[in-house]
Amino acid sequence: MGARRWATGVAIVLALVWGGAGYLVTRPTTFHDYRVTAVDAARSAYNALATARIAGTARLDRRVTEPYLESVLADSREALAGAAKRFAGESPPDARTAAMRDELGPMLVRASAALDGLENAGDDAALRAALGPVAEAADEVDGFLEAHA
Amino acid sequence: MPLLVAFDLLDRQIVDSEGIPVGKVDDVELAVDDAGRPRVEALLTGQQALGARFGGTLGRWITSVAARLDTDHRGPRRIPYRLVSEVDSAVRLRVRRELLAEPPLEAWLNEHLIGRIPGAGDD
Amino acid sequence: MNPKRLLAVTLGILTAIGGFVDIGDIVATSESGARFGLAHTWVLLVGVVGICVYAEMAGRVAAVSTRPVFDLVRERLGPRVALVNLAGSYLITLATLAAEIGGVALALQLLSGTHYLLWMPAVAFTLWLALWRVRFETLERVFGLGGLTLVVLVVGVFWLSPDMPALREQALTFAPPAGENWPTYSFMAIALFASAVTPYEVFFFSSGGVEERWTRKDLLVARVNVFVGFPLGGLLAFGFMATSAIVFHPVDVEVDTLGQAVLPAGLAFGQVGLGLAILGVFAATFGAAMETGLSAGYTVAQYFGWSWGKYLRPRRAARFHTVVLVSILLAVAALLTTIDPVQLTEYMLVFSAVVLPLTYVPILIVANDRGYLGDKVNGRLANTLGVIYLVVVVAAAVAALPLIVMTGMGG
Amino acid sequence: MTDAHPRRASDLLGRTATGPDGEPLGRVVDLICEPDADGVPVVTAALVVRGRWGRLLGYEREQVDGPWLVEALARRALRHSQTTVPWADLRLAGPA
Repeated sequence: MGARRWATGVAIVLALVWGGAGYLVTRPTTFHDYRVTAVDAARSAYNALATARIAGTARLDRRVTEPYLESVLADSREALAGAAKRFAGESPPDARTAAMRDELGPMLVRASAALDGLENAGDDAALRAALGPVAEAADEVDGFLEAHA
Repeated sequence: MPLLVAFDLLDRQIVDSEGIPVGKVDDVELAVDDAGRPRVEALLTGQQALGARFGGTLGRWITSVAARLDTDHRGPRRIPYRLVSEVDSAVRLRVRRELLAEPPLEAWLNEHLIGRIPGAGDD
Repeated sequence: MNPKRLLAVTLGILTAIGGFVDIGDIVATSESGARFGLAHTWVLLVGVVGICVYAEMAGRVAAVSTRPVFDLVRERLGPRVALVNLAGSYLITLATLAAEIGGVALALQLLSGTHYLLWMPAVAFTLWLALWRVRFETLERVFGLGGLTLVVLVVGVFWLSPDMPALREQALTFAPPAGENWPTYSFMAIALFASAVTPYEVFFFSSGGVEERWTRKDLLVARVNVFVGFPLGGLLAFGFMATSAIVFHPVDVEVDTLGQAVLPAGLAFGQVGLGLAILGVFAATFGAAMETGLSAGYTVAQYFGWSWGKYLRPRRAARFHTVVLVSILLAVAALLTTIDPVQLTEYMLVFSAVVLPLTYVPILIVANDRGYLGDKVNGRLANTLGVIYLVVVVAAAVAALPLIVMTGMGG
Repeated sequence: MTDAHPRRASDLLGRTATGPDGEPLGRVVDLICEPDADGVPVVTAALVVRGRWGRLLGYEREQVDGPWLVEALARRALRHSQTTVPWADLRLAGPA
């Protein structure tokens, strides 16, 4: 008898958890959800860009090595790509969030291009030139964070 | 000072005369003396004895895995109590562990895995 | 003490490295510095004192009675409860081992530019070979002392010309800075504390004492190991926290990679400093990998009473060496799923809730048992601190669970 | 003694001890031995404890004291319900 009662209890809990999880997964995105996703993506992008900028500048001063810079830039690229993917996976539920998407989406594209430039820079002159767009992209995303976080 | 079977013996480490681990006291074998009182006959060690103490599904599983390696069906390893020289923070034996039966798992691993890797016998 | 005795403190240093500057801690402490400035400094201090209290007891028991910690766990708690502890400790240790193998490979990637997954098989094999062939004292000295090069980050604090009054103020703050929330601050505090007092440290330290054949005469050596090793470990961790607080906190950049964590060394001392820091990370993570790999073997062997230890030929401790080998293989298998190993160690916090009390209670009880320690039982100070930390550990462990849910692992 | 030939200590430990009239006294948690003429330990009595928590943690011995809090908790759980039953008087109920 005890065992049966236990089994029933466990089954009910499992059903509730399952149902709750199902609801959370399928319920429509709200303004709040979208804002959280967007701010998270922007923060990841900012971290990646700012780190790349510090490391790139340090490379110009010969404070870090080439393999080190490559590794850090690879990390930054991965973080940025992950953020962009999460952001693109959520669709805006209303006009306010649509505006948010139109603001941040292009920023992430520019950020990606700026990191590309840094990764492809062959010499110091190119590196110095590539740092400009990275700094701009970082400031731009920072501005987005100021406005929405 | 009296000896407590569960506290002083069970789950205590058995070491040989050189201080090298031989096994845990996984159970204690008792024999009834002339006056009808049980006395400590031997220490049982190894996963067969441990599994039997656990009981339940887990215990049966531990025992059956251990028994599969025990191809001669000798049962748990048995260390006669007369080999014990002292019981303190460990149960100390008078003899070196080479004089006791080799644990089946150790023997199997030495034959099939560890003993085959170069350097296994080096200091 | 003669020079040989001086080298004998490397066991304490190596043990402390596994608790304070293993790969998970390097990233977590740097992240804390970047997000909260020096506002978690007190956690490091509380952690250092806590692990000192219990490692001292474990070392004393090991020296006087030659019984390592997991031996006592089974003896005092019985086979069933000890098995729960064994399962939890093994999972924590294995996850950390996987993370460390990944961490060594990451350090090699920073040095060479070759992707870390390519380094991993070589790292795992070298680790196994070291644990199979090399003498315990040699391993301990090479990697314990090698890890000390991380001191470059501590020195770097002064080279980065920081705003000292601001740092001092942060260090004396016991709250999250503006813009951060309490749950995340508390979660990270608990994570840092739990990893400072992580159970494999006492398993490794006490077993290491037995490996080194400590006797009653070595009580002083055991104590010096504890009181030099763990504060040094805490200091190295502080180096990561402080340099990240100086470099990343002012510009609001979060730290979540090893590359970021060592960047301040480059900014302070250039390529040489960066190289030293990466070398230190390499030695520390490799040392922590040895610590966790051996601990996995120690705990399982001591639970079952098997012969164990590097002082025996592998043939005479075949079961112990098999557990070490299998653990390394399991760790590599876990890494090959491309799971984030550092993230994995954070999830292990859940198991600490069970494992920490089940490890520290038996140590505390046996340290009061004259049957084991004779006149070397705990004094009033060790007992008072021991009980206080037991309460802290349990409280932290209980608080960890809701915080994990609230913050999504410190997010 | 209902079980004349216990083979292993685990056959006795954990079983319920009863008084002369069959009333339960508690669970057997340890066996007390004295050495015989040859120095072999012979079981002279059983340690019986009421309640669920049967692990003694060592506090039943004289050699452990402190820390105060842990000891107080352990003793609270055990001591006041701990009895020693001489082997000759020990009656066990239930299956092994």
